[in-house]
Amino acid sequence: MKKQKYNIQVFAAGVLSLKETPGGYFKMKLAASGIAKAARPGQFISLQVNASGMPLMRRPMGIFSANKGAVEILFKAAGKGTEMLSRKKQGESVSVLGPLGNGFSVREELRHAILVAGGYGVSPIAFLYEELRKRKITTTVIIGAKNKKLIFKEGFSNPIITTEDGSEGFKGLVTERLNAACAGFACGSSAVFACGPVPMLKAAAEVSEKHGIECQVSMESLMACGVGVCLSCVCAVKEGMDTGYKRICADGPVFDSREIVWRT
Amino acid sequence: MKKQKYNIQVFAAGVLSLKETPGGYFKMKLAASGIAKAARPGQFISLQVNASGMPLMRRPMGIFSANKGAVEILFKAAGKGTEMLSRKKQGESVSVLGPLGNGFSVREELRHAILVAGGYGVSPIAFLYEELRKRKITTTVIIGAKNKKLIFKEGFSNPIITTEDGSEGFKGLVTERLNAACAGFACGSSAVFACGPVPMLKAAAEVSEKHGIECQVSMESLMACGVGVCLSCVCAVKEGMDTGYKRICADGPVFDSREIVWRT
Amino acid sequence: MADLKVKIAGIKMKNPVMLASGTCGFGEEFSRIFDLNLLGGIIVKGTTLKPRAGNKPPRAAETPYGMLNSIGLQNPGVFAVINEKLPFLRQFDLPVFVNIAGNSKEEYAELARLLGNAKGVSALEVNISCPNVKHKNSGLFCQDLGDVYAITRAVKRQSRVPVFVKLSAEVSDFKETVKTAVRAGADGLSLINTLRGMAIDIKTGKPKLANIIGGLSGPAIKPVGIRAVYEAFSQVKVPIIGMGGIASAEDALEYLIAGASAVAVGTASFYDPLTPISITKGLKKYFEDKPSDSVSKIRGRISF
Amino acid sequence: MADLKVKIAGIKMKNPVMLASGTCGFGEEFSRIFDLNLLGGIIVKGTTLKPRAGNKPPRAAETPYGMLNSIGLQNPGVFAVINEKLPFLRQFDLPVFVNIAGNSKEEYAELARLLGNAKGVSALEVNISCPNVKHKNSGLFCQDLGDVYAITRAVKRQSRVPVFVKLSAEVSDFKETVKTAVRAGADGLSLINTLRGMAIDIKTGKPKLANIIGGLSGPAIKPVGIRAVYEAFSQVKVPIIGMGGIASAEDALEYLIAGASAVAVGTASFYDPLTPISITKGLKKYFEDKPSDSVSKIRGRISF
Ligand SMILES: Cc1cc2nc3c(=O)[nH]c(=O)nc-3n(C[C@H](O)[C@H](O)[C@H](O)COP(=O)(O)OP(=O)(O)OC[C@H]3O[C@@H](n4cnc5c(N)ncnc54)[C@H](O)[C@@H]3O)c2cc1C
Ligand SMILES: Cc1cc2nc3c(=O)[nH]c(=O)nc-3n(C[C@H](O)[C@H](O)[C@H](O)COP(=O)(O)OP(=O)(O)OC[C@H]3O[C@@H](n4cnc5c(N)ncnc54)[C@H](O)[C@@H]3O)c2cc1C
Ligand SMILES: Cc1cc2nc3c(=O)[nH]c(=O)nc-3n(C[C@H](O)[C@H](O)[C@H](O)COP(=O)(O)O)c2cc1C
Ligand SMILES: Cc1cc2nc3c(=O)[nH]c(=O)nc-3n(C[C@H](O)[C@H](O)[C@H](O)COP(=O)(O)O)c2cc1C
Ligand code: FES
Ligand code: FES
Repeated sequence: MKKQKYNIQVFAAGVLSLKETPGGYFKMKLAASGIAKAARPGQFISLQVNASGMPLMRRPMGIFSANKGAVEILFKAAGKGTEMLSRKKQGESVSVLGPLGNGFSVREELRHAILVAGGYGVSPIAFLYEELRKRKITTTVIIGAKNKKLIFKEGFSNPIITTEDGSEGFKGLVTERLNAACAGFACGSSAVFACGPVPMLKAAAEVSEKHGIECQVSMESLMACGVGVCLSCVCAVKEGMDTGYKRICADGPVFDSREIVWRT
Repeated sequence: MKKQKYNIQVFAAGVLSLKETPGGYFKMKLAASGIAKAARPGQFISLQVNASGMPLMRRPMGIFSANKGAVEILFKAAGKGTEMLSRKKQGESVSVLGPLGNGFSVREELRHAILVAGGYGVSPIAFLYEELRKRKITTTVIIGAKNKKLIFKEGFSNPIITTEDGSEGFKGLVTERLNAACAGFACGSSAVFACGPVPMLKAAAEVSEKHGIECQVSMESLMACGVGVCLSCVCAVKEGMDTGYKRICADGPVFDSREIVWRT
Repeated sequence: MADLKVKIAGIKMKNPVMLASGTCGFGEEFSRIFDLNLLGGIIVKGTTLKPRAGNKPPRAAETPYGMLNSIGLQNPGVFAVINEKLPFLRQFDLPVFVNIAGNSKEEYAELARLLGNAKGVSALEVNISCPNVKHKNSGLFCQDLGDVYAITRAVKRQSRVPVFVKLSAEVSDFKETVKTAVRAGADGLSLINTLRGMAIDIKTGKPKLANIIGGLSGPAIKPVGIRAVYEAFSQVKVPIIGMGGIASAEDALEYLIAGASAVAVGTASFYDPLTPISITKGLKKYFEDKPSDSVSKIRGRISF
Repeated sequence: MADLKVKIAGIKMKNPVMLASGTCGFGEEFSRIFDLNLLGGIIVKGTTLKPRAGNKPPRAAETPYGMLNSIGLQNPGVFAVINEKLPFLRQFDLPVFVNIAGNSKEEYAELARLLGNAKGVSALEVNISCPNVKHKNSGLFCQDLGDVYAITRAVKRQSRVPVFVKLSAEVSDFKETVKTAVRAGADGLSLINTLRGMAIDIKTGKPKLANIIGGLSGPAIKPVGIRAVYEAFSQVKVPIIGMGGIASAEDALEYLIAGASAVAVGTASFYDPLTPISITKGLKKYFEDKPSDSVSKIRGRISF
């Protein structure tokens, strides 16, 4: 019998700290040494917000940092589940499942990375940014938001900010800035890494493809299992001549943008 | 159109205090002035233990005291609902419905009352005891339990204690003590008031009936609504020649023992 | 002020929020908690020809986000309802639907004759989906298309007031069941009744209900109710009273969008008797923000 | 040490705790979380003749203590299952049940011929109760007694291994459905599949599932599953795999007492993948305290 490798863990993780951050997020630090050791940028964990089973499903959260036995997440109190999560207290515990998903893949030849983040997409992008810095890969970071209040830029040096209302940085969407960045770095040793709302990902894909730059997008969906067994989280992908479906939780969340069939 | 009287309230009541007591109970004090004013001994309130709806049903609790704007209950952490209730904190609030039920009826002619309490039945009996004292009606109080540890006797002066293992007071069930008390007070101006497990109520009924003393028993059942609309909490009663059902929540919980059809 | 008025089968209601049968008695108890005049309507407890004692207790059990009941149609019988219960309800400005249950087509017809012409009755709700009484093959009448047709027709013939047929979702061909009821003359549908379920106390090994099997209700069954209303709305034009797990204005809106003309609150009234009032408030707020919209306009308005 | 061994339709299992079809893929993913050898058995994802892409997303929605899914039987097809999936599972000491779904009797028969004789298959589970695929009258095969008989018989004729027929509780005559399956040769039953349900996002007015209607599963439906197992046990003697909302050893015991010979965990594995392991632990503990008792002895042992 083959020796199995149990590389997805599920356990009650202690809440080490929980703080509000700029941009209107909550940053939660969890004691999770196994996950912290194994986690790669672009991977995520899935949290049970309430032991009583209401809500029923776990909530997936990108990994913001993984250091010294702890994993951090950054989240918005968007609905009832994340609301409950935001009221946890230090010392309480939360059941965590992870690390999940494939994560970004950073080619050996990569020299410059253009990172595009929208909304809480900034969380996995921040983890990737740290990783790239360690590997001495230069970066251009573009962060987009509706307005100044929703911007989280902690830890990035000189990010390019775009806001829809112009209250900070450039006015407009990330597209134009990305276009400029791509024009400057259009070669085989650069790549775009994008995480954020689908319209942003789609725009990032289009711009990158136009410039012939590789683009990795981190997709999202409601997830019932998070580990690949339920097939509820799929997105449409090109499979040869056909359209097929891949699981965002297990085959993704990060995909090569050219693989995705964008729904209008 | 008839002027309606809204005499059952439902509202979020603040938890004023929550303490553990002898006997292994929790005593919770709730800010509920409307209920405190209206409540009669033997009535109960029904509490929503968790706003998330799990568990779904309210939990009925006898009223232990009703004074100066506050209502107290005395409860065992018996299952998941009462367990959750026991973890409430001062300052939190609990949705309360009440006052519910008929309560004990104390006849004008009553001179001596024999009070029989088993388990958390001691809670409404304590309220009745206070009321009787105010009305200068003398009492014999008999409290039964499995053992010493489960005895709650706070507030009663000279109660008769019986324990099944003899660890406090008389060894055995309440029956024998009740029999003695009834023998001493068998007349039209005495009555027995009993609250506790069904076998105890049944025994109290038999002893009282044997001595020709009125006996009021406080019944219990799982209650879905607590106000009389769902018909889930019924007990079998003698109706003329037939057996019918009465609602413990609305027609009771207190019944004349002679009305009850005891199930074996 | 948003206007929540609706008219179903010719019956005018102040708002679409009703109380479901068997979960509000005959209105007396809730009249001690809130003003019944605030309701859109009330559907009273299942009424039979003779008084019924109902099933043995225990009659209810808590289940995951739901409950089982096996009341067994305890009610004082049609004459007591007419003489004692309806006069009380006539004090209110409130459409009264009387839920009727029989053991045969003839009993349903007789109930319809008596109640469908009684003072203070706005409509009949024909309960052919009660899991708590034994019918011929221990099933539900609504599980047999022939019975659906025959009973609906018999009731319709006798009743002066509109007839709503109450169905269960536990049938092999739900769309056909719905069409059969309407073909037989139903003026409206009430969807859904409880699902048959059971729970066992593993400590004692005993069923939690003395009757063994009971009806499952509460939030747990909402998706089944929404589906039933949606499917019925796709088949027939009559008004539908949606019910099953409604506990909030959002739930009520979900039913209306699925195709309900009005909604009824059941189990949620047990844990919060003010549920119907807060739903009405919530609906008011919802429509205040959308002055050109209304309860009847959003009926069945699903975007695909 | 309490012994949890069971034998159903001749298949020996270490314990009665299985994984339900469609909620564990073909075992690969969970093998990264726990040792599959700890399971009583695994029922793999519904397998069709040709590969199926499945339904459009969104395919799942959260409901009150339950969930809806409309996966639509996405699977790589029978040949990939035989060539790629079964070899993986053969590494474990684990009975493998293959769930099969077809569009016609002939397809079921062909699947049974291919899988019912394939290496590493312990039994077939015949899914005639999937709410996520369109059958002739957009209903479920199990809603037609003729189909129940014909498909079961066709599968049975082709399969070398025992055949479990998987039914839904959404039928007009459940007892008759059960008896029909057994009369046609079913060696066992799997009860229950999901209930058809629906949810609407009231903000957008859109159904939460692209497929509009999906299957309801999770704790919410447990009482319906318990009832179905109880009713089936009262009618037929074949083993029953009970499922629907099982999340704890207590739930598993409730199913066993109702009449199940084994149980399968579905939705609960999503929010806690270790559920089957903790259920087995819980059962061990339960039977340790009762050495003379066993899983097979408590089957159907209801006290009335
Ligand atoms: C791989 C992945 C990584 C994610 N990382 C982060 C993160 O780092 N920070 C963060 O704040 N959020 C993240 N999310 C989104 C987060 O999971 C959802 O916001 C959360 O589940 C909403 O739960 P709720 O109970 O608060 O909202 P609900 O009340 O359930 O719904 C609020 C809104 O969120 C949507 N939603 C519900 N469940 C999910 C879900 N599982 N996935 C996506 N959307 C959902 C609903 O459709 C609705 O529009 C991530 C999602 C995925 C799939
Ligand atoms: C009129 C009335 C007055 C009561 N007064 C008190 C009191 O003053 N103090 C006190 O501690 N308890 C009192 N009870 C009992 C109390 O309501 C139950 O112990 C409580 O509901 C159990 O809830 P749980 O979630 O903790 O238990 P569960 O986990 O639900 O069950 C534990 C046990 O309690 C039983 N039970 C569950 N619900 C009820 C219910 N509604 N009524 C009775 N038994 C139930 C179950 O059958 C089970 O055996 C009273 C009950 C009634 C009907
Ligand atoms: C305790 C109880 C009693 C009921 N009695 C009846 C009845 O007499 N007649 C009837 O048609 N439906 C009856 N029902 C079903 C409800 O009217 C309603 O259809 C069902 O409970 C679903 O709604 P809910 O989930 O909001 O409770 C009863 C339900 C409950 C919970
Ligand atoms: C996401 C999902 C996919 C499912 N796929 C299948 C399937 O392919 N074949 C099948 O027979 N049942 C399928 N089912 C039904 C389950 O096997 C099970 O019968 C049902 O979910 C009830 O159990 P539960 O409440 O424990 O989930 C699926 C259920 C879910 C939730
Ligand atoms: S969430 Fe289950 S497969 Fe992705
Ligand atoms: S609990 Fe509903 S009638 Fe008593």
